[in-house]
Amino acid sequence: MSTLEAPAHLLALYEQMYTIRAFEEQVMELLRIGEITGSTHLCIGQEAVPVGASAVLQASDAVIATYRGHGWAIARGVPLAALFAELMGRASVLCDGRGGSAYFMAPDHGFLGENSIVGAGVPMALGAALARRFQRRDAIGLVSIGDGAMNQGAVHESLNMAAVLAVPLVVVVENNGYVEMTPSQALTAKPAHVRAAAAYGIESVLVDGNDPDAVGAAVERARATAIGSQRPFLIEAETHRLVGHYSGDLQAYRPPGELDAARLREPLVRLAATISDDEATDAVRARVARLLAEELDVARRVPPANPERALVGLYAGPER
Amino acid sequence: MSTLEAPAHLLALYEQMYTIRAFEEQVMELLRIGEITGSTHLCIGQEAVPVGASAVLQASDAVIATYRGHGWAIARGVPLAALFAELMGRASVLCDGRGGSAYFMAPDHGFLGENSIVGAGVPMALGAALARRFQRRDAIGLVSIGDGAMNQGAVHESLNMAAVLAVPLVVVVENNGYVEMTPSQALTAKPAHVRAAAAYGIESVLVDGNDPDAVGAAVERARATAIGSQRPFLIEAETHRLVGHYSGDLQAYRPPGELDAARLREPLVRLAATISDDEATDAVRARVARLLAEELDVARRVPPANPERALVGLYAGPER
Amino acid sequence: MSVVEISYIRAVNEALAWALARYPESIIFGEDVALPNGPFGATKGLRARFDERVFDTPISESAMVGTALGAAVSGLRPVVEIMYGDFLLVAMDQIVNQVANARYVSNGALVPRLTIRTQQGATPGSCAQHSQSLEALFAHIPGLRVGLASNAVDAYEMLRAAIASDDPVLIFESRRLYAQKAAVALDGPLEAVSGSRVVAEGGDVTVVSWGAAVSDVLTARTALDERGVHATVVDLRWLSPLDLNPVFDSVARTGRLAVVHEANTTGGFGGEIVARVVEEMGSQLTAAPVRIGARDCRMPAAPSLSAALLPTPDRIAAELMTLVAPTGAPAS
Amino acid sequence: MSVVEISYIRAVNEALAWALARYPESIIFGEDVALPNGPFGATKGLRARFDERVFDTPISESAMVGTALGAAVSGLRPVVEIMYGDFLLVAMDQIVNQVANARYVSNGALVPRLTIRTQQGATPGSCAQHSQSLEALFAHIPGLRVGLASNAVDAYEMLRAAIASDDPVLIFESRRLYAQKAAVALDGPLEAVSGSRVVAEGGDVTVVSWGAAVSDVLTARTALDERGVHATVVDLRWLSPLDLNPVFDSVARTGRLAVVHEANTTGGFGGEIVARVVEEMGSQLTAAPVRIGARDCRMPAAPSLSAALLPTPDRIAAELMTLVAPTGAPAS
Ligand SMILES: Cc1ncc(C[n+]2csc(CCOP(=O)(O)OP(=O)(O)O)c2C)c(N)n1
Ligand SMILES: Cc1ncc(C[n+]2csc(CCOP(=O)(O)OP(=O)(O)O)c2C)c(N)n1
Ligand SMILES: [Mg+2]
Ligand SMILES: [Mg+2]
Repeated sequence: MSTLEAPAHLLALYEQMYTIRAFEEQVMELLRIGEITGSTHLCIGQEAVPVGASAVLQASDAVIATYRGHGWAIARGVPLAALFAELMGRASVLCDGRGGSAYFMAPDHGFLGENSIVGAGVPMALGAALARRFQRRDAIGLVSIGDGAMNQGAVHESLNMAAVLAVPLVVVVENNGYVEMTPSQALTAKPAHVRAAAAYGIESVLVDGNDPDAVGAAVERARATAIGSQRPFLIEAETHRLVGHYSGDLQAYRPPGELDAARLREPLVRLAATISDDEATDAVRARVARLLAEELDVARRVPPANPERALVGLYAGPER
Repeated sequence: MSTLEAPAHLLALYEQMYTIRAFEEQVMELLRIGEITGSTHLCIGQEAVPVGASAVLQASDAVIATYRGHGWAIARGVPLAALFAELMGRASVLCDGRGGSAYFMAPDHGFLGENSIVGAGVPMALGAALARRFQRRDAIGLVSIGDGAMNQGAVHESLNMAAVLAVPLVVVVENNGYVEMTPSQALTAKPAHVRAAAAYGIESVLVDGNDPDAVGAAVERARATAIGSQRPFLIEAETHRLVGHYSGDLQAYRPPGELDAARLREPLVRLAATISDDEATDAVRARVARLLAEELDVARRVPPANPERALVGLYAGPER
Repeated sequence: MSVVEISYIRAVNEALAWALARYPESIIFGEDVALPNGPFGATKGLRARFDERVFDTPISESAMVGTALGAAVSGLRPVVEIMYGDFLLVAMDQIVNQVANARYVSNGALVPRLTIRTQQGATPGSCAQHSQSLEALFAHIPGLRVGLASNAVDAYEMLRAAIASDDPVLIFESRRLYAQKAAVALDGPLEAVSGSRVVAEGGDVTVVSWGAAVSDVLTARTALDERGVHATVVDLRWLSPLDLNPVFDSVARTGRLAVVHEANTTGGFGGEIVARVVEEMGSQLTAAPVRIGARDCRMPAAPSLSAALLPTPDRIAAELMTLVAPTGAPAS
Repeated sequence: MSVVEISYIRAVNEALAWALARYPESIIFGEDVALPNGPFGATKGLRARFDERVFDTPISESAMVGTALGAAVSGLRPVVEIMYGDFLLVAMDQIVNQVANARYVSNGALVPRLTIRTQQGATPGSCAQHSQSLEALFAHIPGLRVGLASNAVDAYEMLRAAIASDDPVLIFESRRLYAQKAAVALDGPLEAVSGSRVVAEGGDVTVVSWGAAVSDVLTARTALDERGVHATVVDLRWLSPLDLNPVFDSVARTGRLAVVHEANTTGGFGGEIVARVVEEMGSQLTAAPVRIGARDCRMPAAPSLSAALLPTPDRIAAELMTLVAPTGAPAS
C-alpha cells in the first residue's frame, strides 16, 4: 500500500464507520422524538467489526447479525433511507416495516437478516454456508453474535455440525464485555471463546475488534480457510459497546471510569488519530452528515406501513 | 488393598457387572417372548461404567442416566424384581409401569431417572447438584450420557453454567463408539470430549470404561473436586456396546470383526481374566442366575399396571 | 391488613420477596435478575436482601429450566425467569418433555415444585420474535399449570399460589401492564392454583378472556355500556386448571359467548373454551359464539401493522356489538 | 400410470426419491438417514443413489432445522428428518421463531422452501418422551403448513406436495402405520398443499379426524355400520391450510359432529374444529359436538395404561353411539 493509498483506504474505513455511528446517533434522536417506537440496540463503539469484515466480504457471501445489526446492514450496503424507513415503521423496501430495528432482512445485499433470539442466527448461517458449498459458489456464510450468545446450545450444535459437515461457516463473536447488564466474565467460564472453537477442531483467532484492518485481515483468513478447505472458522473480536444495551438502558451497572477509558480506545477516535488529518476527517463527517440528512428526508416521505397489507404474504401458497 | 481383599473386591465388582449383564440378557428373552413390549436399549458391554462409578458414589448423590440406564439403576441398588416389573408394564413400586425401560425413576435409590431425550438429563443433573450445594450436603449430581449427546446444545449450556455457578456436577460421557447406527467419529469433530470440557475451564479425564476400578478412581477424583472446590468435572469413559442400539437393531453397520475384537476387551471377560479363578467366577454367575430367577418370579406375580390408575397423580393439586 | 397501591411489576417483586422470606428452600434465577435487578425490575433488591439465593445465569434457557427441575426434585423451590415468552421455545424440551413428565411418570416420587415466570405480548415496535402470546402451547400440555395475571392483584396472588404449589406452574405476565397500579393486600390468605373470576356483570353477553386482553375487554365493555349493551366479563386467570363454572353460569343467563385473547385465533385456547361451552350447554346459546384474537399472522414491528392484527378494544367492541345485534341495528 | 402396492414407509421413501430426482437443489438430512438408511427406513437407498445430497447429522435438532432454513433461503430445497415428533421440541425456537417468520417478516424476500418430516404417536411400550401427538402446537403457528398422512397414498402425495411447496411444511407421519400397504400411483399429478377428503359417507354423524386416528375411526365406523349407524368420515389431512368445506357439507346433512384425534383433548386441534363448525353453522347441529382424544395425561409406557388413555376404536365407537343415540337406546 503506497503512502498515498493508505490514507484513502483509512479514510474510506473512517467514513463507513462514521456513517454507522452517525446513523445510530440519528436513530437515538428519532427514538427520543418518537419517530421510532420500540426498543433499539445500537452498535456504537463496535463499528470496526462490520466495517472491517465487509471490506473483504463478497456479494455472494451471506451475513447474519443480531438485533444489534444496523452496522452490519450498512456495511453490507443497505441504503440508509430504506433502513431509516424500516426502523420508523414505514413501508420500506426492506421489509415493509415488518422487521423493525431488531429483525429486518436485506438478502439482496447479502444480508440474510438480523436475529432477535440470542444465538439463533448461527444454525441459519450454517445452512446458508452449506448451500453455498453445494452450489459451488466459493462463498461463505458469516454470522455475527455477541459473547453472551456463546452460552446458547444452538451455537455449539452449529459449530460442531459445521466442522463435521465441512461447511464454510465463519462465526464472528463480538465480545463487547457485556451480556445485557451483566459483565461477560460473570457468565462465561471459558478463558476465551477461541478455546471453544478448538474443542470442535475449528481454527480461530482473537482480534482487536476496534481495528477495522485487523478484523478485515481475520475475516480474509477465515474466508480463505472456509472456502479453500471447507472448514469453519471462528473470530473473537474484542470491542466495547459505548451505549446502553438497548435504548432504555440506564447503565447503572458500569463501574466508574469504564466508559471514559473505553472512549480512548474506540474505533473512530483511534482511526482518526492514525489518520491524523483533522481536515480530512472533518470533511468526511460533514459529508456523512449531509448524506444522512438527505436519506432521512427520503425516509420521512415513505408512507407508514399500510395496515391493509398487514395480512399479505404470510404464505407463498393459498392464504388459508 | 491386601492380596486377600483384592479378589473379594474384584469379585464383588464382577458380581455386580454380571448381574447387570444377566439381567439384560433376561430382558432380551422377555422381549422375545413378548413379556416386555416396546423398544429397549441395553448396556451390554458397558457395565463397568455404572458399576465402577457406583462403588464410590454415596446415597446422597443424585444420578441421572439415559434410556440405556438399566445398569445404572442396578448399580445404584434398585431391586431387580421392581425393575423387571417396571419393564414388563406391571404395577411396579418404581413407577407403576409408567416409565418402562427407557424412562423410569427411582429417587429413593439416588437415581433421579433415565432420560429418553438425548442430552436432556444434563440440565436436570445440574439442578440436582446445585440443590445439594445449597443444602450443604457434600454430595454431587452425576449424569451419564452417550458420546452422541455431546452434540446437543443443552449439554454445552449446562457445562458452562455448571462452571460459572460453581456447581458440583459430574458428567460421565460413555463413549461406546456409536451414535445409534452411525460411528461416533463421523458426527463429532472434537478429537476428544475432554477438550470440550477444557473450553469451559472444566477439569476432565479420559478413562478405560471397561475397567471398573479405573472408572471408580476417576469418579472418586471427580467427586472430590466437585465437592471440595465446587467445580464440575467431566469423565470420558471409552467402552463398547456389544449389542444393537435398541432391541430391533440388526447391526448391519458393523464392520466385520469389530464385535469379535470388542468381545476380547469387554469388562466381564477382562475382569474374569484378572481374577483368574474360574471356580469363583462360576460360583458368582450361578448365584446371580438363581437370584435373577427369583426376582423375575417375584416380578411376574406383580399385577399388570392397573388401567384405573392411569389418570391418577398427574398433579399434586386438584386434578382439573 | 397491609394494602398498598403498587404497580403490576412491583406486585411481582413483592410476591417474590414474600416467597424468599417464607420458604428458605426457594431460589430465584434468570438472566440479569440478580445484580442488575431484573430486566423489567421484577427482582429489584432481592439479591441485596437474599444474597446467593438470587443469582444471574448465562443465556441458556434449556439449562435454566432443567436446573430448576433438578433443583426442585432435590428439595429446592426454584423460580426461574424467562425474559420473554418467545424464549420459552428455546427451552421447550425441558418444559414439556422433562418438567411436565416428572411427577406423573415417577408416580409421584419426583415433585417438580417449580415456577417459570415470563412475560409476553406485543407492544408497539416489538419484533416478531418478542411479541407472541404462546399460552395455548402450554395449556395443551398435561402436567403443567398455566396462569396469566391480568392485573397487579393477580400478579401478586397468582405468583404466590404458583410458588407455594407442588406442581410446576408457568406464569405469563404482561409487560404492557407492568406499570398499571392497583391496591394489593400483601398479607392476605394464600390462594390455590385455581379459579376464574367474574370481573364485571351484565346480562347481554358473556365475554371470557385472560391476560392482557382482559383490560382491552374492559375498555370495550365501557363503550358497550354506553350503547346499552351489558357484558359479563370472566377473567379466566388459570388455563390449567380450568374453571369454567362462572362461564357456564353466565352463559345460562346471556345465551351469548365471546372469547377474547391476544394470541392469534386459529389453534388458540379460545377454541377450547368454545368447545367446552358448546359441549356443556350448546342448546342454551342463542347466537353462534365468537372468538376474537389476533389475526393469524406473524407480528410485524410497525405499530400501524400490529394494530391492524391485534384485538384492540375498538375491534372487540365492534365484534361484540355484531354478536349482540347481528342485524346491524343498534341494540338498546 | 405406475400403481404399486407399497407400505406407508416405502411411500415416504418413493416421495423422497422422486424429489431428489426432480429437484437438483433438494437435499435430505437427519440422524442416521444416509449410511444407515434411516431409523425407520424412510431414506433407504437414497444415499447410495444421490450421494452427498443425502447426509447424516449429529444429534443437534436446533442446528438441523436452522440449517434447513439457511439452506432454503439460499436456494436449496431441504428435507430434514426429525426422528420422533417429541424431538421437535428441542428445535422449537428454530421452527417457530425462525422458520415461521422468514417469509412474512422479510416481506417475501426470503423463501423458506423447506420440509420437516417427523413421525409421532404412541405405540405399546413407548415412553412418555416418545409418544406424544403434537400437531396442535404447530397448527397454532401462523407461517407454517402442517399435514398428517393417514395412509400410504397420502404419505406419498402429501410429502411430494410439501417438498414442491414454497412454504415451510411440517409433515407428521405415523410409525404405527408404517407397515400398512396401499396402492400408490407413483406418477400421478402433483397435489397442492391443501385439501381434506371424505373417506367414508354416511348420514348419521360427521366424524372429522386426521393422522393415525383416521384408521381407528374407520375401524369404529365398521362397528357402527353393523349397528345401523352410518358415519361420514372426513380425513382433514392438512391442519394448515384448513379445508372444512367437506365438513360443513356433511354436518349440514348429519347435524352431528365428532372430532377424533390421538393428541390429548384439552387444547388439541379438535377445539378449533368444533369452534369453526359452531361459528359457521351452530344452529344446524342437532346434538352437542363431541371431541374424542387421548385423556389429558402424560403417556405411560405400560400398554395397559396407554390403552386406557388413548382413543381406541372401541372408545370411539362407544362415544359415537352416545352422540347418535344419547338416550342409550339402540339406534336403528
Ligand atoms: C434466547 C434468548 N434469550 C434471551 C434474550 C434476551 N437478550 C437479548 S440480548 C441479550 C444479551 C446478549 O448478549 P451478547 O450475546 O453478549 O450480545 P450483545 O448484546 O452484547 O451484543 C439477551 C440476554 C434473547 N433475545 N434471546
Ligand atoms: C433429542 C433427541 N434426538 C434424537 C434421539 C434419538 N436417539 C436416541 S439414542 C440416539 C443416539 C445416542 O447416541 P449416544 O449419545 O452416543 O448414546 P448411546 O446410545 O450410544 O448410548 C439417538 C439419536 C433422541 N432420543 N433425542
Ligand atoms: Mg456482549
Ligand atoms: Mg454412543
